Amino acid sequence: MTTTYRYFSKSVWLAMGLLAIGLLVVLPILHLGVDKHSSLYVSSYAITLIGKIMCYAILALAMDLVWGYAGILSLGHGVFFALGGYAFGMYLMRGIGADGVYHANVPDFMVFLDWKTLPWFWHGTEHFAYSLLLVVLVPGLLALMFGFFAFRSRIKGVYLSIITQALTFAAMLLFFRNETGFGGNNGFTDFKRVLGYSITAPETRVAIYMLTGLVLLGALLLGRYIVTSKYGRVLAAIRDAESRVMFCGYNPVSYKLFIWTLSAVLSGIAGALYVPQVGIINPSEMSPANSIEIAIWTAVGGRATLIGPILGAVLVNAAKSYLTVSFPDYWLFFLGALFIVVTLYLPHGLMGLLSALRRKITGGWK
Amino acid sequence: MNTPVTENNETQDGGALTGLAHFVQPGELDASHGPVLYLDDITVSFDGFRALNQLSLTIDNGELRCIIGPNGAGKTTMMDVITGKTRADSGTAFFGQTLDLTKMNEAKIVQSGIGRKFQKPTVFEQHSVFENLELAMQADRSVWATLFARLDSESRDRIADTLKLIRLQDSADRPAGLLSHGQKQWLEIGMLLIQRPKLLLLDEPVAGMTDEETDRTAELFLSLAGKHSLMVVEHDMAFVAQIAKKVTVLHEGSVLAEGSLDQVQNNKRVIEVYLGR
Amino acid sequence: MFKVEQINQYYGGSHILRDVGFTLESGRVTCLLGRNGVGKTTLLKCLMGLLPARSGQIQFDGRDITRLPPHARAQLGIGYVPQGREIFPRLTVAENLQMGLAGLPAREKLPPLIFELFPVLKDMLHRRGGDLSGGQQQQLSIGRALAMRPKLLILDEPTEGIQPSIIKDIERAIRRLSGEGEMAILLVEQYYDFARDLADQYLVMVRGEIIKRGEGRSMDADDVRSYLSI
Amino acid sequence: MDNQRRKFLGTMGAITAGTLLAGNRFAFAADKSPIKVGVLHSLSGTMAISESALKDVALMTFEQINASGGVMGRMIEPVVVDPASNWPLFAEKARQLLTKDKVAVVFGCWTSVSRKSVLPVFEELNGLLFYPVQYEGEELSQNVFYTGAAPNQQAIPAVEYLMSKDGGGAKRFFLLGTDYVYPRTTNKILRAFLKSKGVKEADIVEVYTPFGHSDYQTIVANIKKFAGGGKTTVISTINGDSNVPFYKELGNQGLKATDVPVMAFSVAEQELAGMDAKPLVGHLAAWNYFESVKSPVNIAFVKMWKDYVKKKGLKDFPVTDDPMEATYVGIHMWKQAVEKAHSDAVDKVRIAMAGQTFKAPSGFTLEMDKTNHHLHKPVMIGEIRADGQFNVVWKTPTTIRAQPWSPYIAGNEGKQKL
Amino acid sequence: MTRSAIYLCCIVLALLSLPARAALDAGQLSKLAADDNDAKVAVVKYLASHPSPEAEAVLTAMDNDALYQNQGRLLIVRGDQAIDAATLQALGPVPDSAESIIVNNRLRGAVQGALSAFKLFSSDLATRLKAARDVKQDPRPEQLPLIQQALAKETNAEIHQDLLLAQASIQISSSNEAERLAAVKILGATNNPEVRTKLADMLIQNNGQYNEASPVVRAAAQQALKSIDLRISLARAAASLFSGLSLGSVLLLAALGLAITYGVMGVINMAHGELLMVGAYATYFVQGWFKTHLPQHFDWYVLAALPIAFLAAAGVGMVMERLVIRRLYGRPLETLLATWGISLILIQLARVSFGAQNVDVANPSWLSGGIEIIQDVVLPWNRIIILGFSMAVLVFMSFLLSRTRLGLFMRAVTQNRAMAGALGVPTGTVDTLAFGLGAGIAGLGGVALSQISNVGPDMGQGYIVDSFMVVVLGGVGQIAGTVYAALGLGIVNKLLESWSGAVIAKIVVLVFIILFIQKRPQGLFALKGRSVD
Repeated sequence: MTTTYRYFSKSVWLAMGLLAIGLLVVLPILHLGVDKHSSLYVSSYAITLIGKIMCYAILALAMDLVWGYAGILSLGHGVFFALGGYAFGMYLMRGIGADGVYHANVPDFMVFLDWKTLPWFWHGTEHFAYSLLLVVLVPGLLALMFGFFAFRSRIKGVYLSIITQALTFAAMLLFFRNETGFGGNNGFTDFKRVLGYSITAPETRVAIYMLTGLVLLGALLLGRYIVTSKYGRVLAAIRDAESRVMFCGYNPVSYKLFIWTLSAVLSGIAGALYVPQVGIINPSEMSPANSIEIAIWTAVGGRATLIGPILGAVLVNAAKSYLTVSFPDYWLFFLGALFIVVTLYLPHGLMGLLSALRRKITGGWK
Repeated sequence: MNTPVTENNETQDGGALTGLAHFVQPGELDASHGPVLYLDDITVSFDGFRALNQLSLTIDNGELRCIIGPNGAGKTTMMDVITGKTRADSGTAFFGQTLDLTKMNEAKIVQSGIGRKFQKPTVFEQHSVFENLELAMQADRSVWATLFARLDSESRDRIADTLKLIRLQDSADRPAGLLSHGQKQWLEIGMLLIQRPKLLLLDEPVAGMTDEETDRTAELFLSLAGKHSLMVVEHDMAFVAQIAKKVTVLHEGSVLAEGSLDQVQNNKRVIEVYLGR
Repeated sequence: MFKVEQINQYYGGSHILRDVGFTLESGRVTCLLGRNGVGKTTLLKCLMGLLPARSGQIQFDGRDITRLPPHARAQLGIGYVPQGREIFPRLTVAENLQMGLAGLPAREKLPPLIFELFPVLKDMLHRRGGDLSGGQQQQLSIGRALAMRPKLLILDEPTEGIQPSIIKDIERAIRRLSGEGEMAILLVEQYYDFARDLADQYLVMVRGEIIKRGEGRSMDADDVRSYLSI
Repeated sequence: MDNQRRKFLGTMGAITAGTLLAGNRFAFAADKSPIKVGVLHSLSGTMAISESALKDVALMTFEQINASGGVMGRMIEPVVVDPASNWPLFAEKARQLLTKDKVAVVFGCWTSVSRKSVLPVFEELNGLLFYPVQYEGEELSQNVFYTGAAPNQQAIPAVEYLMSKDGGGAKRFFLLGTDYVYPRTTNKILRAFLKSKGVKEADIVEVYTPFGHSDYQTIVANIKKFAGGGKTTVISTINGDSNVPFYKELGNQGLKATDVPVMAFSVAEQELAGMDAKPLVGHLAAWNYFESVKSPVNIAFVKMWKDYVKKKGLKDFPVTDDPMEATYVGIHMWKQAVEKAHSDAVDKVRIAMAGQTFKAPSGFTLEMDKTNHHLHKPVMIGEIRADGQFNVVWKTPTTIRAQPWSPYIAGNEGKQKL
Repeated sequence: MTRSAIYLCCIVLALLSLPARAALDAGQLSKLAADDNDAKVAVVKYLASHPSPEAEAVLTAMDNDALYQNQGRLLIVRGDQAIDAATLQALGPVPDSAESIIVNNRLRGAVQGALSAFKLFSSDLATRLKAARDVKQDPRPEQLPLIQQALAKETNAEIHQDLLLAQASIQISSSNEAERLAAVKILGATNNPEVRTKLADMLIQNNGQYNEASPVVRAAAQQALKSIDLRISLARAAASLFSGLSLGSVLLLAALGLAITYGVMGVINMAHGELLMVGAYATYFVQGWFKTHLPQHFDWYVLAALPIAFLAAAGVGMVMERLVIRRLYGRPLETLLATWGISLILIQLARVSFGAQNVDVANPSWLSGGIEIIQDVVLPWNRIIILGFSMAVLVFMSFLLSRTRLGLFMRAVTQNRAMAGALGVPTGTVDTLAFGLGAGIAGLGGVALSQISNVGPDMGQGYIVDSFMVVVLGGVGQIAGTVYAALGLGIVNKLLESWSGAVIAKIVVLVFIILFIQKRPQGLFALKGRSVD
């Protein structure tokens, strides 16, 4: 692999622009403005599927920032994603109001538990702005605390990966408990409305979908800004030669902490966008297996490329959607083989493959 | 060293007022009086093995000092102690008269003005030569500052000057990983210089260089002496002879001999260690 | 019986070994002299296969071994006493010696010669290698190499950091081994007197090149010492 | 790809059939295209253990129906998807089945959370889901038919049995479950019910374990301790894999069914086939069907499943159980409803479903309630036999109407209808 | 139990000594065929009061689900032959229309009570002892006359003591104060929790009235309670320590293989759990083979499974090492992802070849049941043996590591790979074998897990996080650390569980590990020295 990628070439910008227009303008129009029986009609299935995959893409991008650029492999990013989802899910739950099956003032699952009033951490969640704040703050603070201790103790590499796994596993067990106050295994479902609009209305769906697309685009641009800034170069330097960076006078702890926290916040936002689109958030999002899968999307696409992880998230999830229908008994074989093949033969992922091909065609790099 | 007693007392507690002439900011180098580096009675052991054994050494402001010694004499460990990578079991280490190195972390030590080149050249291989220098350049090291940092023309000029100095102008945009071994050594030296350190620690700077590169390095070091203090660890005696005014021989973790190259070469104990035994 | 031709080795961009070539004979001690950093250890690593040579050829008993992995070379009978001893610190002395038998069939036992040469090892069989003094480790390292009954013994600075009495032991051992005439010995040294006393032939290395070679007795006359002193 | 081909074949089939039947006097005969139905059960992940047998029993039933002429002469074409025990994926797959594959009906789900996940999708797109597993109730949807038991068709009769003389006259109740909604709700209902029967608060204990819990040493010891205080019974809503370590621990710590019987709501023949039943003899389960029921319908049903498993070389256990029966019944009732409505349109089928009856393997004729989308089912208590089957030791004389909204939960009065 | 029933029993007992007995009353027996459980219980009581070979045969048949009815006639089925229950005459093959008589728990309790009372008169000492134990543990008032009868005849001191306790357990509810006092005085030696409850009940005040009116009896009850409580609490403490150790031994078995592959070789093997699974399925396979080929030696299948499971898992591990892991040495994070892929494939492979459901792995008889340290505090055999087994595996592993040539090579390679190579060790082969050893030990762990937990495609997933925690906590490369970490975590987990419940215990343990590693990144047993990073 050569040096830092050029972010990005003109043709990439063009392709990205076209794709963004296609996804953010054309598809919504085809969904809302075209007759259901027309061959041009884009179904709600496609919209929610693409919307969901875009959330995963944001998550993969967040993973890429820490793994690709800072060399920190997190096997617990699911916890940040889920916390963001839960924070926004609380707002959506409150939005159900008394339309739940018990017509109670508290969410239905609290009725099961005989809770008459909301626990303290639910206060204020009926406000949209406050829940948005939680979406950012909760994953951010958890990441900040965890990162502070971990990076200060100079835990890195595999050790860090394993304790992030323990973190998400512990969080999953905690949220599975019904007494924790987040609906236990069932989590949050049956949302009715967001900001007063019905959540199943096509317009609302498209709005959330477009918002997701914009956030993805924004995250990509933010990521590009960060990795091309001096900060990004310091970060990559930490990844490649941490002690040299220290002897250049930088304190790696705060550098790692910043990108780690930012990545957690991005994951949280992805989670918040994910929940209204898939209609459920439950603790299994925090299972270690889910978090490992995020790393796989990133690896498949190509680390430290920004575009790669997005590509990886899209491809793996699209393949999953396709294979679970066409080869339900065998898709795990595909997925498993993909992990192995990518790590063995494509250490730089699809982006690495692409640039190798381009080099082959144009003869030599650059 | 002939520093006045009163001042020495002041420095013991981190130093607020040194002498009457000027006020010293805590955390800043004050080498206005005497040695820039002061090691006293440093001992470091690993698993019972004493890598440094009551080592005492001072380096004066602007001095170019060569350190020689057989393998395992403790040269690298000494540098580790100075740069905060290894903590001494006992002993004192001061940078200037106010900065207690044993109480500072690596980044702080570097920021206060000590630069180090490793035995094995370590540059950021994925970054271009230019970026390597940019990262090493003295600047605000906080996260926010780097996030919004823009290269001003003065900095560009400094990088350009340094590139010239280390003769890598033509490779500015190449990834450092593609440089030759000698070029990497040069780049690393450049990365030290651009930090404008008071004291440079150079571990085998000419290892793997061609004769021509070695000569040029010697020239460079001689030109740096005076403005900076240099501590050079080297085995290449021809190179040492080219640059050395004062040579320190380390052996089994402590100073065996110190003096001009001639003095050292004729020192009986040195001969014994190197040849006799 | 051991022939090295035109070995080249690079590290990063720099040329570490430049067309190195020499031959070794059974029953003779060859001393390779040179200061730190001239490429002596790199050369030995090439001979052992720990660092594959970039170009050139290595022959052992008429067989080309340039591409063999280290363990295959060891099994052919090349014993290696590396710089810094490289004792397995958490294995006992006995186990360290057993490791010398690694390339031989499982039934082989330690040759008693080891304990004749270094009786101190016999008393320390159950101590951990890492707990030994430097000199003891050096004897252990040589003993370990002898366990494999080598036809070629390579020693990398066996006197480095060792107290004089043990250096005497090592010197005696090397003399005896070469005297038996079944073994070629390549001794890498910086310690001139020691090398001079043992050498049947010598090689001087500077900057990756062998710049001088000759018979051991002519070392003084050839002013080899000047290449080592500071 | 595959779908394309299927579609093509389907169209070809329809054209051929149409040509053959030209001139047929039945007006609807023109439509002989296959009816697509969805099967939404996890084939991988943690729930595959339970759900994969339901997929196979569904496919078997479709084959049976197709062999006997299909639904109104139309063949059933199953679309099987794998939601991989991943709840958001359930919602995605449901949407795909309804919008892309345009299936007429979906048979699927096992866990409550998977049902909750797909429910908004079915309601939004007006799909039809048949849910075959006993569950906690507290739900009613236009778009779902519940062919498993509501709490009053399983849990409450079971406890009544335990309190009866035959059941051992239990005085103390150890409610043990996996920590999720079904056990929580069930135990809540049971607690209220027990209180109404005069059981003291101190004689009820609720204990929950995490998913996949595998170390029941402490809990079994606590059960023993608790049992010292009088005739005790354990009501287990332990789910899935945890049952094996629980029962093994029970057997090895010498807790016998004659002393402290365990009544399970999630252990059926399929689960027992995966463990050694000998130490479990006498422990109980409450269901609406057992394989050991000796009705002619059941004998045929069991034989059909065994033959099917053999014929297809399936890895499933050749035993039947309650959720499998519920799947089988659900599919047949849907077929009857489609035929009654002369249409597979959801709204028409929904109306036709009301009051549908079917002679089920349980030996009873089950009826789909006219208003609440739940089946009227018999309740049976079985005791585990050494061969992994159940002795039916008690059953209701007639079927019981479901009360999805438990009267033992406050605020549920007058909610039993849609 | 009414007084008249006791009289009836006494009369019946008097009849016991009559030499000749008529066959059982067919009329009585036929009630067993009816659906009325009360009537059935009455029949069992009738049988209990008519000890005879026929009665015993019928009761035994009921206990074994071997009693059938055919058109109102009761049959005992042995194999495919039927015997008339009332007369024990052979009737030839079982008719097709025969239906099993369903024995529910209530009946089974009565049947077993009656049977153990019968056995009190067995001439075989062991049978009598066991019967006396059963009676002591579960005394039923209707057994009292038989117990007293047996007491009068019993010569064995141990049995006598058991019977006295059983008698006292029944008589504690007697209306006769003297009987009660005598009973309470003896009962200090019982461990029966129900008796304990009854004793405690005596001391409870109800509306100012003690449940037990006599202050003498109350004092005795107080005394008895004290000694029971002391003993029970000691036993319980021992049992909970044991359960902690047992959980620890399971963790240890799950983690030991990882201690080699991760701890020693530095390979992050996320498919480790699946190697446990391979071992467990191998056990299942061997069990199946024994069932069909060696049914008479079925109990020993677990022993036969040990080498098979070891080899199967080691084989899978070596293939993994050769095909994948070998190419990824020095790239731990990539290894992690690739082995995760392998784990997915292995899971699905198991699912495709054995089905998605759990498979049935039975405990052989010597792994069933347990040692009862006092009544209701049982240390199960399977756990005791697994505890011992984990220690045996540990010994086996340390033997392999410290006494064999391969072990020597492995240790040398991990300490200094280059030097080991230069001494003639084929390091690549040693890597493969070492990985195979780690995998094989995981396979042995799988055999043990199959005896206490479920065997299914997903079983390995439940252990992977725990195993990593154990190895990391113990310190990488430290087998001793792994042992302490596993046992320590087991005990802490169990202590917490009894205090806060299983879910919280697990969370607290995980959080504790996260915090601990921040404090001591090298684990419990850190390697000190220059080469820390």
